Amino acid sequence: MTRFLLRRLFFVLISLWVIISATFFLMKAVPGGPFSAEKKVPDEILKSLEAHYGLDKPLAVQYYDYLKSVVTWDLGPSFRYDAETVNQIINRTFKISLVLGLEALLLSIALGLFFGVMAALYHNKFQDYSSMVLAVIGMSVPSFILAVFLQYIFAIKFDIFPAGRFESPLHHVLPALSLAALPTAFIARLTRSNMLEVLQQDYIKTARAKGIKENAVMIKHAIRNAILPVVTYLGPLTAGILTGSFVVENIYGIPGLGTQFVQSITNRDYTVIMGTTVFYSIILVFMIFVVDMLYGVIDPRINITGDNAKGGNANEFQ
Amino acid sequence: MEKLLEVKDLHVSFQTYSGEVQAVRGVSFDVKKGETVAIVGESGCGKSVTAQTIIKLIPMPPGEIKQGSILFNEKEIVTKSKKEMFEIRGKEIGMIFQDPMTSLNPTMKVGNQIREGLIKHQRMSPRAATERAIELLKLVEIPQPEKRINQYPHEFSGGMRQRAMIAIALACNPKLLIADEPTTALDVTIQAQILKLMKNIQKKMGTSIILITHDLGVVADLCDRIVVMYAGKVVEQGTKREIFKNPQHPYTKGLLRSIPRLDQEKETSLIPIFGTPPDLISPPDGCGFCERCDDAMNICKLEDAELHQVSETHQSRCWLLHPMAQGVES
Amino acid sequence: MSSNKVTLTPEHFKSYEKDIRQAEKISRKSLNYWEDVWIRLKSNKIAITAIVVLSVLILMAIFAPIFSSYEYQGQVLEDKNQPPSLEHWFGTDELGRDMFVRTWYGARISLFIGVVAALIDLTIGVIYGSIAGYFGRKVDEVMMRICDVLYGIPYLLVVIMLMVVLPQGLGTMILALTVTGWITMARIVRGQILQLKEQEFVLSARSLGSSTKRLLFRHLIPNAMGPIIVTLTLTIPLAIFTEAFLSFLGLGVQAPIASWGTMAENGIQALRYFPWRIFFPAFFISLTILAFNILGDGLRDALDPRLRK
Amino acid sequence: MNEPLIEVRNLKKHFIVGRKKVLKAVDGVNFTIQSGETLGMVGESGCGKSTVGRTMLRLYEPTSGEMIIEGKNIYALSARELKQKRRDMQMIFQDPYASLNPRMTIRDIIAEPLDIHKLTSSKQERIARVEELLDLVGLNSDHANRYPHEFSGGQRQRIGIARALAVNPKFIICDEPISALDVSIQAQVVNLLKDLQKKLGLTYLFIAHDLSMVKHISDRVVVMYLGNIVELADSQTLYKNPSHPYTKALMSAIPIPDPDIEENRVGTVLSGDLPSPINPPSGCAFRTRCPIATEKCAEVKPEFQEVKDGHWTACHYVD
Repeated sequence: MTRFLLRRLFFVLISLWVIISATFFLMKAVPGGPFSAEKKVPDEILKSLEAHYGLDKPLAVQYYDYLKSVVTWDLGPSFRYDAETVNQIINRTFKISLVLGLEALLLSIALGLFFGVMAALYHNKFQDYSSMVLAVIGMSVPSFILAVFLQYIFAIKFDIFPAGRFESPLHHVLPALSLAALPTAFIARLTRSNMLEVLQQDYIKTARAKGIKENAVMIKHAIRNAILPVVTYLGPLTAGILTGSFVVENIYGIPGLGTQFVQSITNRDYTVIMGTTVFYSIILVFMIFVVDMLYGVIDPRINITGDNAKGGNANEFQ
Repeated sequence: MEKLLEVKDLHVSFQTYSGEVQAVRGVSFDVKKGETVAIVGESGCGKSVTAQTIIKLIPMPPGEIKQGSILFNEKEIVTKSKKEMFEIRGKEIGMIFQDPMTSLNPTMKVGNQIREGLIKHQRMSPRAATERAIELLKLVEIPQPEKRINQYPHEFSGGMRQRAMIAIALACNPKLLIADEPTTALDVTIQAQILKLMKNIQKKMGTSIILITHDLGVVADLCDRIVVMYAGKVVEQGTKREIFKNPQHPYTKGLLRSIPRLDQEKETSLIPIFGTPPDLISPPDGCGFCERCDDAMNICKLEDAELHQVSETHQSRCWLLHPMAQGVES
Repeated sequence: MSSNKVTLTPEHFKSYEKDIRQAEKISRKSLNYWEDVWIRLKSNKIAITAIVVLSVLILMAIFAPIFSSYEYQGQVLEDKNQPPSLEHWFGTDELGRDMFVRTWYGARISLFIGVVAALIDLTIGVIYGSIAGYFGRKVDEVMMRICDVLYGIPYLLVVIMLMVVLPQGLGTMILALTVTGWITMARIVRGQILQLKEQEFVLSARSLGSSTKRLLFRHLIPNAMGPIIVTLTLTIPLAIFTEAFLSFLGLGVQAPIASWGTMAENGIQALRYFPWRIFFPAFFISLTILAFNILGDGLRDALDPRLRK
Repeated sequence: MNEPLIEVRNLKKHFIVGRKKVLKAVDGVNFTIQSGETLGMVGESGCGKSTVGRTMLRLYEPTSGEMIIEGKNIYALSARELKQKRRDMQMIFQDPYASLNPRMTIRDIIAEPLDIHKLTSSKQERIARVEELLDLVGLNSDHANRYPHEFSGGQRQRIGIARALAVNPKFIICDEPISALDVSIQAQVVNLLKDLQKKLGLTYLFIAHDLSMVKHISDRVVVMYLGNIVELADSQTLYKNPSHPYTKALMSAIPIPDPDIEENRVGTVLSGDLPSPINPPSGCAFRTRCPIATEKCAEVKPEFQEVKDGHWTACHYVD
């Protein structure tokens, strides 16, 4: 178990190292450097600026400094706002994004499982068709379009919900819905197809042959086995919600990390872009790691010590 | 002896994309108390469908009981509601399936899978159910049952899983046990273990058993009577000795001739049955075996024969037994 | 059940002559795999609708700009922000450009990006996946670890980084979309090949001494085609979506070129007063993705061997 | 005795599973097959019998050992020589559904060996040869343009046989060719194999888990257990006078379709399951289930020795 954990952790770190390095070298490759973007800056100021940000040192040293700063979690100052460091920006804004993200996450899991199970239980009936029509539409309308339209209809036209900002619970409804739509659709479809597959299995027949009630068959035997694979989707799900928040936060004017990220892109605020990207990657990579672990815990068949529990047929191993 | 189960003129069909498959076309047989009846036939002959229809486990739709009756303890099963079936399944009739690898829920402890039926049907307390589960595992000769009830199916070998399945099926002392090819997926040495176990249990508990199999060898020891099915119909039935020693239907005869026996001299050649069974989407008007039968007559193509009484216990569905078939040049 | 339908005569009890050869005869019409798939797909009305919708979109993207009297970059400032009318079917934008012709011109860009990115993903993915799957063991181990590492990197972030750094343009967009986009395809192909490799027909071909080329192109890849096509139909909408998303962040193709994404981004600013400016691009983005998703689903069902009878 | 056609010497095939775990699927087997003979090979699932077959044809690379056909060691051949040699040895597979490529027509499937080895020079010749082969296995040549899924299990198995015959092999490994077929169809295939053997002078290695069928078709039989051969004898001797306790148990586990014999038979039912080949028991692999095992069996692996003329057993306590 420990060995498997360490092995996985090792790959997680490699993934992170790749993205951190890629971020660094890509930023270095920007033609003209970070200060040449818009205004003309006098040479001596540019020099002192570069010295201030350590840009005059050799690349290898810069890379080393950068890696060190990531490890010590000191992401340096913002290029654009002298008042704040990247750490401060992340601390300030991530709290808001976290709340919104968790809301969307829980909403999509709850709704997705509900619609998925319903669709499977009423396979080829009205409930199935309507859930799946909703799900395909949910998968096809990009979150930013959905966000814009929800805002237009419910805030501008009918004024039911506020159009922007993130204060009272009412402010949370539209952005959370816009963010949750796509993952909800995904989970619903995944759950449905898993349920339909599980319902074909022999052990469901065994359960039925025991004479236990259909509800018990569904809850104790079918749903549990069907939602196991949904757990594996939690990694990509988090990714979807995080990246979705770039635009949704923007549209609703929510002062979260997503908005900050988009702003830093527009401003070409390189340290913030780098810091935020690294931060996002860490969250995501660890989310995938957690999902792996979680799966090992909830599915008794997966023996995460890395031992192969199967014996017998040699052909399986070739 | 009293009849425990009586199946009369059962017809079961399935709706598929290509049309209606008439899987079971008028099957009648009965099972007496304490008796073991084998249903023998090759894949697609309707034997499993017949068995699963008895406890209404076939999915409906696409499955449908077209006509016929299933009397269990003199009560009609065909007309029973879903709710009433919950009181029969597991409690009155237990069932074992073919593949022990897939028949147990992989994410539920074996003990819990056994306890489920006990808690439901016998209103046992969880603790009493645990004790009974241990007892049942002992009954099916699983060593260290106290430890085993807390394990998951993947920690069991194939043979052990099938034992656990038997324990589940027998949990509530059912009057009838339906075993659908219980040893087909197992190795011969394990098959021998399971067959011996079933025989012992039957002696101990007096449960009636319907054993479904394609292997005539399996049947020779365990069963009292044999029902031979072909293309959705019963073509012959009788006591074990009648079927093995005095088969009347050409299919039964062919089957016995086409399987090698360990005790045979090597030179005895096998006589194969030619061709393949008919497609049950458009079953033939006549005898389903007609196209493969060496003794087929013109009538066989036109119309299927009735079951002819060979002896009190022995029936065969073949025109050769018709009085008019005697003495006609072949 | 007791009365016979025919009156029995001795003639009925004469031996029945049959042709053994006849017993082996197969009467059903012979269909190969793809004909079979097509028949099943044809019976799926929704999938056929999706195909029709996609064909119309593609035809319009090709021909509408050619036959329109407006040009996509033609500005008529006095006609700005016009609602849809007979003259301008989809209205005009803030520079008085005709939205109808711009929408179909944008379709060209969006569809082009989607299709090209998906084809590149397909090529890389199939090559990479089949090498990993075919050679297995060490090679597979190393190649899949690389995939794992890359997979751990969030797709959109990579794309955003590249778009930030590289000069904006169609080429950059496609490069950004494909730089890690091929991994899904590679994994699917590899999984298929690993599975097929152990199938007895492949062993049989090997026991006959067939070459690697023959194994791959006669046996492995043709049998993996189903999942490959399904993945392809699901990669195209992802690329279209990502392109729109990037345009929305201001990282899309540069003016005067217009894609649906840049048009939508442009429209948002005017949402409150000129909602049609976002409606048309948004509608067509969603419709295209929807059609591809439905087609993908339909193909998956049609290709699923479990549904075969 | 003349030179055997096939000689397998100390063949081992180990698979590496997981971290540093070795699955000894085949752990040193020796046997020979005479020209024109059928050697049967039985054992329960996981005993390594299929791996023996596949390794013999070099579908799996052997861990060690030799496989000699007509004096040539297959494992020592270059890729080019091997390809040439593959024409002499062919295989018939177990699963009639998986052994034919679903995307190819029957004609292309049967002609594949001809194409690979460039055995036909013209299209007409190719068509004629396929027809001839279909005829040989009793199939209607009108069906050459159809696809495998349109055929029944027995028919597919015959297609597989036709494909194997296309290169005029001397030696065919039949890897459980009838296990997946219905009882009434099995005899069709077995009889066809026997007829072809007579007609074409073929040599078979017939692998199956069904001892009664193996005994029926084979001249001599090899019994395998956990990667080792435990007994080898001609089929009558094996049945009448088995010497290894596993063979005896196997024999008594097989039900005979005759109630009189079956009811009066007192067989030994083996207890327990097959141990894992990843971690096999020390000494004699069978000792954990053997009714007569002693301490010696745990310590010393029994030699595979000739107890009588042509009858070999690996047991310390042969009577």
